[in-house]
Amino acid sequence: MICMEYNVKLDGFEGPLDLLLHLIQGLEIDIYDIPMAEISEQYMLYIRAMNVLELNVASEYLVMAATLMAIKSRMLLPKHEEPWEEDALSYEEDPRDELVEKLIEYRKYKKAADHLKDKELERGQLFTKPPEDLTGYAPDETDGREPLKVDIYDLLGAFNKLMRRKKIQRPLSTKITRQDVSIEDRMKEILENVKASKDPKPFSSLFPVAEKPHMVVSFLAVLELVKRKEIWIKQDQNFSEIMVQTTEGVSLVGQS
Amino acid sequence: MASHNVYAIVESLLFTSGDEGLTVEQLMDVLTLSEDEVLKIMATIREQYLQEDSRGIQLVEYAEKYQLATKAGFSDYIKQLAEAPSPATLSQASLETLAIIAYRQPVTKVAIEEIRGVKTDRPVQTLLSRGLIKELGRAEGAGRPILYGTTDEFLDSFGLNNLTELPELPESMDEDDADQGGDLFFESLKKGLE
Amino acid sequence: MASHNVYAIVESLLFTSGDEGLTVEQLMDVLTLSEDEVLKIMATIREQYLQEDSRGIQLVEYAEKYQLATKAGFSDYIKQLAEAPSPATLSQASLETLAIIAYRQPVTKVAIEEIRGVKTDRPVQTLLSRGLIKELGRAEGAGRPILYGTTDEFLDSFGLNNLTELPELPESMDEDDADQGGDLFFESLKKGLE
Repeated sequence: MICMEYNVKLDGFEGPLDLLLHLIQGLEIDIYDIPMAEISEQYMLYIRAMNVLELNVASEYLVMAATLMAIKSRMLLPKHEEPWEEDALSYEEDPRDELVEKLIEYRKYKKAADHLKDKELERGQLFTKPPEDLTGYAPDETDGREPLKVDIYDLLGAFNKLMRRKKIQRPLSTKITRQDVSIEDRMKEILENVKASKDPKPFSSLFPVAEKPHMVVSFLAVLELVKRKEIWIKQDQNFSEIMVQTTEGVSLVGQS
Repeated sequence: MASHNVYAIVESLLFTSGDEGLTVEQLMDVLTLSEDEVLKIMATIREQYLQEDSRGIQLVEYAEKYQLATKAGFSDYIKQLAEAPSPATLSQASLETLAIIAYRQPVTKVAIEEIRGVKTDRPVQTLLSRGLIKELGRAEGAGRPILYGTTDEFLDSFGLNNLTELPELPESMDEDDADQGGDLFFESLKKGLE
Repeated sequence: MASHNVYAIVESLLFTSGDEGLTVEQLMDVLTLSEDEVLKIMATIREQYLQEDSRGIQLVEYAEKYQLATKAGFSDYIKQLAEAPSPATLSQASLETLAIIAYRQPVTKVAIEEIRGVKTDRPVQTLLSRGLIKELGRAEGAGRPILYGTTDEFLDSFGLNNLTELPELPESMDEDDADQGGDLFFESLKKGLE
């Protein structure tokens, strides 16, 4: 139980930088003046907890742990005795500089990501419609077969657009177009269909309508037909196409 | 319901439902209004669209369903738009259709239209004459509809060696798709029987 | 042109082209008007849609294309029709990666990983397959790593007209950014180790 809770929250961090930002936030410390001892301790607590819970600690977290330790020990080293420019020097050579810079850089994009998320949600509130089919109007887009100036990203982009739109459309359309087919009717259809050819038919061909209710009814109809020994279902080997044929066909083959 | 203008709500609903259209019952549901009230609203909207010269769309009623359509007078402009030269690229409609065929082949036009939610005659025609798709045979079942798949020309145009090089779709999309197509058939079955 | 109201023509064209959208150039072509004239007409139309309470749709401009979309306030009604579709939003990892690419493009995966401090293969894969980013070419130097950038579909998905509409990167940091990332973890961690 506890384990699950940890698991969920581990997913909440996007890496060692994210974790560090969180710790800094939690400890209410100044990002420009991080107390290394404290932050290292907290960080190691976290890593140890992950180990105790036998969670896979990604290598990035371990590298960061080593980095923190290194910075901590460098901070403990006595400073050079150069009193006249100590301030400037110690500022420039603060062993934390690089880490702080990274944290700040990362935090910038983390915030930008939050903003993008808002934009995405906002945009998700608006719905569009697909382009009309202009069949009958234009000549094809095709004449003069020059090479297409489209690439795979155009294809993926178009598909993404479709999927965004479809979120709204699909349920709408099934709701409207649903036609209740009875299992009895579907059994008759399937049996006729299967009997129509002497060769076995692929199982998947028994689901011509890509709609859940119709598919479910079709499946139940197939089960019922199998139970009544009106059709046979066979599969030559694992993962090969499941084939369906009438029992008549099978007995004929058996006899010959 | 509250503060929103009922005509605006109806327009947004009509707009999103596209070719599928909306039945009186659906409108009654969403608006929580009686049939008479809905009919009255629809009559008003129809009038408004017709009356206003600055409107290019109208309310039509096919097969007991309301939908929006462009007014008749504008077909010349739409034709011009369709004819505008864009020879070297594909329209959004064609790209969508091609994507569906590439990922779902062999697939019928009805299945494509089911996914896209609109008629897809022209995109299929375009893709055929471009040599990007071809007929693979015919599906079983009523009408034995034509099955479409992509061609070598398609692979060429998109710089692919074979279909396995198509980028994998994100999982969320796969799920969406499975619902339509039946790859995850047993998933749907389970849901259906619950 | 003649007798038809130009606003009505534009509306019919916008309706027809759906989420493929229309460029200024296309509108100039069909309407045989100058760019300025078209821009003025579009601004007027945008205002009209927004002003009129009885309108449920609006004119938006994403990726430098005009398209019609429902007004924001109506999503609740639309969702009722659609049985609550869940918006498939991107994961935090993908959003961070996308943010870095959007602001830093063209950018290599190594540079992204440098900023995030973690491996970023999967987010990049997801973004590619969603068509939100694309390969822009290859960087000079060792290994000639791939450079990534955002696509028009990115702009459309996030409601942006162009990249300049991205808000400025926050340079100086206010300290009170509400980080809800892992308080629960931290809490339970403390408890667990006490």
